[in-house]
Amino acid sequence: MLLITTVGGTLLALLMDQPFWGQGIVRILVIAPFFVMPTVSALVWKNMFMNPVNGLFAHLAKFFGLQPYDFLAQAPLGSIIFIVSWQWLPFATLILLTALQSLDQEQLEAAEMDGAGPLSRFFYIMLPHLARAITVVILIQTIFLLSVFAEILVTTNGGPGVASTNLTYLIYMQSLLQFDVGGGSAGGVVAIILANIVAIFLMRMIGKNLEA
Amino acid sequence: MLLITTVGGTLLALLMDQPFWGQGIVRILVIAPFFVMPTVSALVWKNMFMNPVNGLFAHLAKFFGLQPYDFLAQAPLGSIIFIVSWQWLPFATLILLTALQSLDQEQLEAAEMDGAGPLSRFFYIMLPHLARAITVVILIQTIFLLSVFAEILVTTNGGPGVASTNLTYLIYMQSLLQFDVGGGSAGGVVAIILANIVAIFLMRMIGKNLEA
Amino acid sequence: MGRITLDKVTKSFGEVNVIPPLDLTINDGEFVVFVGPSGCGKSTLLRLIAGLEDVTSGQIRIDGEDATDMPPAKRGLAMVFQSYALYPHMSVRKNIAFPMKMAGVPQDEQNRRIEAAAKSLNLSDYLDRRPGQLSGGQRQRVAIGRAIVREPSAFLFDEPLSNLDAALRVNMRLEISELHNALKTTMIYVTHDQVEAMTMADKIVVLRAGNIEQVGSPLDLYHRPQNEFVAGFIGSPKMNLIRGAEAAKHGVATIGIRPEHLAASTEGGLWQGTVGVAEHLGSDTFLHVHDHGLGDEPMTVRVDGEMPVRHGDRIFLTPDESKLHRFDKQGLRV
Amino acid sequence: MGRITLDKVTKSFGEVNVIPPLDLTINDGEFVVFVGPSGCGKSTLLRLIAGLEDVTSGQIRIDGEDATDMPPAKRGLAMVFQSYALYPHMSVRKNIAFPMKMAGVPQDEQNRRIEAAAKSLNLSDYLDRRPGQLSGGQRQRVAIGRAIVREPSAFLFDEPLSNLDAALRVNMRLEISELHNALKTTMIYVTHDQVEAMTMADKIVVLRAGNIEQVGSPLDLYHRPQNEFVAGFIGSPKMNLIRGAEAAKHGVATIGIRPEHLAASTEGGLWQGTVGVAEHLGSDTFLHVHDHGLGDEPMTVRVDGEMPVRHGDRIFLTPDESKLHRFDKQGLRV
Repeated sequence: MLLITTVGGTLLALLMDQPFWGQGIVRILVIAPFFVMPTVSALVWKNMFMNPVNGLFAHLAKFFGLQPYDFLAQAPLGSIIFIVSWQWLPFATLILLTALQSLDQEQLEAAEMDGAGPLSRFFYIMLPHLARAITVVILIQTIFLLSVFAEILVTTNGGPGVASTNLTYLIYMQSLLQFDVGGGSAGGVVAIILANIVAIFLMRMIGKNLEA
Repeated sequence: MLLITTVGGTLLALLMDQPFWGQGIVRILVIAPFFVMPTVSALVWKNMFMNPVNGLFAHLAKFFGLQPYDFLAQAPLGSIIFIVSWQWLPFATLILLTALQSLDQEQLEAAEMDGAGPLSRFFYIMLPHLARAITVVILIQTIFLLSVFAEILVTTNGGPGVASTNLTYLIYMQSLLQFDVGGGSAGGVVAIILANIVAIFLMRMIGKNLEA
Repeated sequence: MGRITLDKVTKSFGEVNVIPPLDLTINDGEFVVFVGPSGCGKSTLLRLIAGLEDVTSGQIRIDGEDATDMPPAKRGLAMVFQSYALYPHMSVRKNIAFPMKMAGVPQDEQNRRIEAAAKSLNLSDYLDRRPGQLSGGQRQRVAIGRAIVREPSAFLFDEPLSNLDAALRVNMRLEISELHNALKTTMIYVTHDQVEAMTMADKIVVLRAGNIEQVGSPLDLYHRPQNEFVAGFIGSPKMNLIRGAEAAKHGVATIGIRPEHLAASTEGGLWQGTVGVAEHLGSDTFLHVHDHGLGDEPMTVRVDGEMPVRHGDRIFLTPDESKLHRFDKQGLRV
Repeated sequence: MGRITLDKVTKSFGEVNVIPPLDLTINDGEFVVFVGPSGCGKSTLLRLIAGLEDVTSGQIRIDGEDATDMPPAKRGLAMVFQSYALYPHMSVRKNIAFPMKMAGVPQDEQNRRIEAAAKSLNLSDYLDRRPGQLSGGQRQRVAIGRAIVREPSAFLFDEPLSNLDAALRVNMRLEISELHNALKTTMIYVTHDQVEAMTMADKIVVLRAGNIEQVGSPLDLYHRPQNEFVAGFIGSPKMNLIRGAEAAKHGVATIGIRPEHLAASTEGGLWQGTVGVAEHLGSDTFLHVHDHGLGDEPMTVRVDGEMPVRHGDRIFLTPDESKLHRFDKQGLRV
C-alpha cells in the first residue's frame, strides 16, 4: 500500500510538474490540499464524494445511469490510497518542482544543441537531476504513511476486518480499544524503530544536499 | 494554545541551535522525534512517562518523595502542549538550523571586527537573518497544530470536558460520535478556510524565498 | 563550411526591442568576436544564431541555406556555454560522447573522436571523472571537447572565460586561438572584455543597445574608431577624450588621444597637470594626471619602462598630432 | 599610527602547518600587498593580523603593543571583505553607522562621519537604499565607507575587487590608490592578481606555501626577482625561462628574459622560431613563438605598436643582454 501510494504519487507529480512552471496561482491551488487537515479531508471525502447515497460520485454515477458504488465498503484499501494520494501529491509536486527549477537552464539548452529531443532531455538530464529529490519524497512519504491514522479511523475504522489496517492503527486498537497496553507498547517501539531506520536514510540525503 | 506552543517551540529551538552546529550524530538524535508517529508518541508519553502508577515521572516523583501527579487528568492542556512541543521542536530546529547555516560567515566576522559582542551579533545580525525562517515555522506549525488529532484522542479524549478540545477534534466528535454530519461538515469547511488563509501567507513567504 | 548571414534580423521580448534590424555576414573560417557592455544584446544575438531564441523577423542563413526556423540541433553549430553546462551525473567521457550518442554515431567512431579530442585538450587522464571533480579550466576544456566531437560548421562561445581567474584566462585565450589556427573552423565568440576581443578576433563586432557600432579587424577599430563609443571601448587604458576649447582649436566637438600616444616630460610640453596615481608595472608606467584644465576626468598617460615621478609632481604632456582622433557633435569620426 | 610587526608568527590547522615561522614589519602609512597563487596562505596571514584567527605561536605587535591575544575589535583595524559582508537588512546609512554604534560614538559625530564618507565615496544618493539594491561597485564602496568611519590605524583588504568585472576593477583600483594618497593610513591588501599588486603597492610581499619569497617595492621585484618563482609570478606577460644548453652558455641553470626585453625581427637575430598566436592590441603586439629550440614552452615577445606578422611566419629574437636574469639550480638569483 505504501509503495503503490508513493510511487504513484511521485509519477503523478512528475507529470503534473510540466505545465505548472512559474504559474503562481495554479501552484497555490495545487498545493492547497496539503494544508487541509487529515481528519477534515477524510471526512469531506467520505461524506461529500463517496457516500453511496448523497456523495458527488454517486450523483455522477447516477447521472451516467450507473449503479452507485459504496467505495469505502467495497474497496476500502483503494479508497484510502486514493484519499491519501490526493493529500500527498502536492507535497511531492512542491519538492520536485523546486528541484526542477534548480536545474541549470543552460544544461537543457546544451542538450538541445547536442541534438537531444524532449524525451531524451527528460531521461538523460532531468530524471538524473531529480533522482535525489525523488528519493527524499519517497522516504518522507514512507514515514508519514506509516502513521496515516486519522483517515483510517474516520473512514473505515480499520475495516472491513483488517483490510485497511496499518501499523499505527493496529497499535491504537491493541492498546486502547482492547486495553492490551503491553502489546500496544511493543507495537509502538517497533514503529519507532522502523521510522527511525527510514529517518536515518533521509537524514543522510538531506546532509548530502546541504553539503552540495 | 497554538501560540504558546509555536512561540515556545521557536524560542527553544533557537537556544538549542547554538551547540549543535555541525554535529551530525547529535543532530539525528534531536530530529528523530519528528519521525515518530503522533499516535505512538502520545501513547508512549501517556503510558511510559505520565502514568500516575507506572510512569517514569511518577517513579521519579516517588524517588524524590513527592506525590505522583496524574498529568493528563490534572493538567490536560499543559500535558498536551508539552507532548506536541516535544514533537515539533525538531522541525523548528531543523529549519532554523538550515537558515543559520545559510548566514554568511563573513558577515559575522565583519560584525566582530566592528566591535559587536556575541549578544549584539545575535540581535543585529542573526535574528534579522532568521526573521523569515521564524515566520515560516510559525505558519507551518499553526496549520499542523490545528489538526493535532491523534494526540488528543489517545491521551485525553478531549476531556476533561472540552478543556483540551481543538477544532479538528470538535469536528470528529460532532460528526462521528454524535452523528451530526451537518455540523461536522460545516466545521470541516471552516477548518479548510482557516488553514488556507494561513497557507496563502505561507506560500507568499516560500515564493519570496524562491525568488531571493 | 561555416558561412553565416544575418539578414534584417530583429528580436523583441514583448514590447522591448532588443535587436533592431541587423545585417551581418560571417565568412567561413573567421574568428568573429561580439563585444559590448553588459546588456548590449550580444548574448541574445548569439542565441538567435544558435536557434535557442526565435527571431522576431528577418532571416538567418547558414551556408546559403535558410536556417531561420531550423531547430538548434539541425544547424550544425556547437555552443560552449558560460557555465560550461556539463551534465553533472555523467563522466567526462559520457559528456563528450553525448552529442554523438544523440546523433547515432557508431561506437567505434565515437571512441576515436573522444580519444582525439581528449588528447588535443590534455584531458586523457580525466575521462572517467565527473565534472564536479575537475577544476574550472578542465571543465572549460571538457565543454570545448563536447563541441569539437560534433565536427560543427561553426563554434559559438558565450563568455567562456568569465568564470576563470586572471592567469588561467590568459592561458585559455591562447588555447582557443591555437584551436582556431588548427581547425580553421568559423568561431563566434561573445565577451564583454575588449582585451579578449582584440587578442583573439579576426573581426570584431562592437554592439551597443542591439545596434552594431562598428565591424572591423582589431587594428581597424584601434586606429579608426567610427565613433566616440568605440574609441572609448577599445584600447586599454581607455582613450582620453577632450571636449571644449582645446577640441575647438581642431575645429571639432571632441578630440581623442590614446594614453600611449601622449609624450610625458618633467621639463615642458603642450599641456600640464599634476600626477595623481602613478602605476609602476616595470614594463610600463601609467600616470593619471589631474588638474590639466582640459576637463574633469583625469588624463591617462602610458610611459614605456619607468618614469621617476610621484604623487603630486608637476608633469607636461604632448600629444602625437598624427594619432589624434576627431569626433563631431554626434560623436561620429571626422 | 599603524605600524604592525609580526614576530616568528606560525599558524597550524590541526596537523597542517599553513604558516611556518614568519617575520614581517609593516611601517606606518605603507600600502603593503600580499600576493601569491591561491592557497599560499595570504588570506590566513591577513586574518591573523585582523584577529579573526588565533596565531599558533609568535607575536603580533601593533604600534609596539602586543596584540597577539587582543580581540579583533580592540586592535583598531578595519577590514573590507571579499564578499563585502554588508548587513542585508540594514540601509547603507545603518551599515556605515554600525561600527560607530557598537563603539558608542555620539549621534552627531556619527552623522558627520557618515556624510563625510558618503561624499568622498559618491554614496550620498544611496544612503537610504538596502545593499541588495546596489551594484557591485557601489557595495564595494559601502564596505570601504564602513571601514573609513572607524578611523582605524590600518585598513585590511581581502581580495576586494575579485567580484567585479574588468573595467570596474581598474576604476576601483584607482579609487583605492587615491584613498591611500588622501588618508595616508597603513593599508594591507591581499590579492592573487600581480597587476593589482604592481600598480597599488608601496611594498609587495610575495608568498608561496606560507613562506615569504620576497619583500620589496614593485620595481625591485620586477628588476631583481630573488628566485624563479618571483620572476615567473611578477610581470605580464610572464618572463620567458630558458634552461639547458642556452643557459649553460651563461654558466647558470636557468636564464630568464622578459617579453619586453626581446627584440623581434623578420631579418635576423640570435634565436629563431615560428609565430604561433599573434595578439594585436594596437598599442602592443604579443607574439607567441614556437619551435625555437630552447624548450617546450612557447616564448612570448612584446613588440611596441604593430608588427605585421602572421601565424606560421619565421621570426628572429634577440635578448637584451643587460636585462637577462640568471638563476642557479636551486632557482635562486645569481
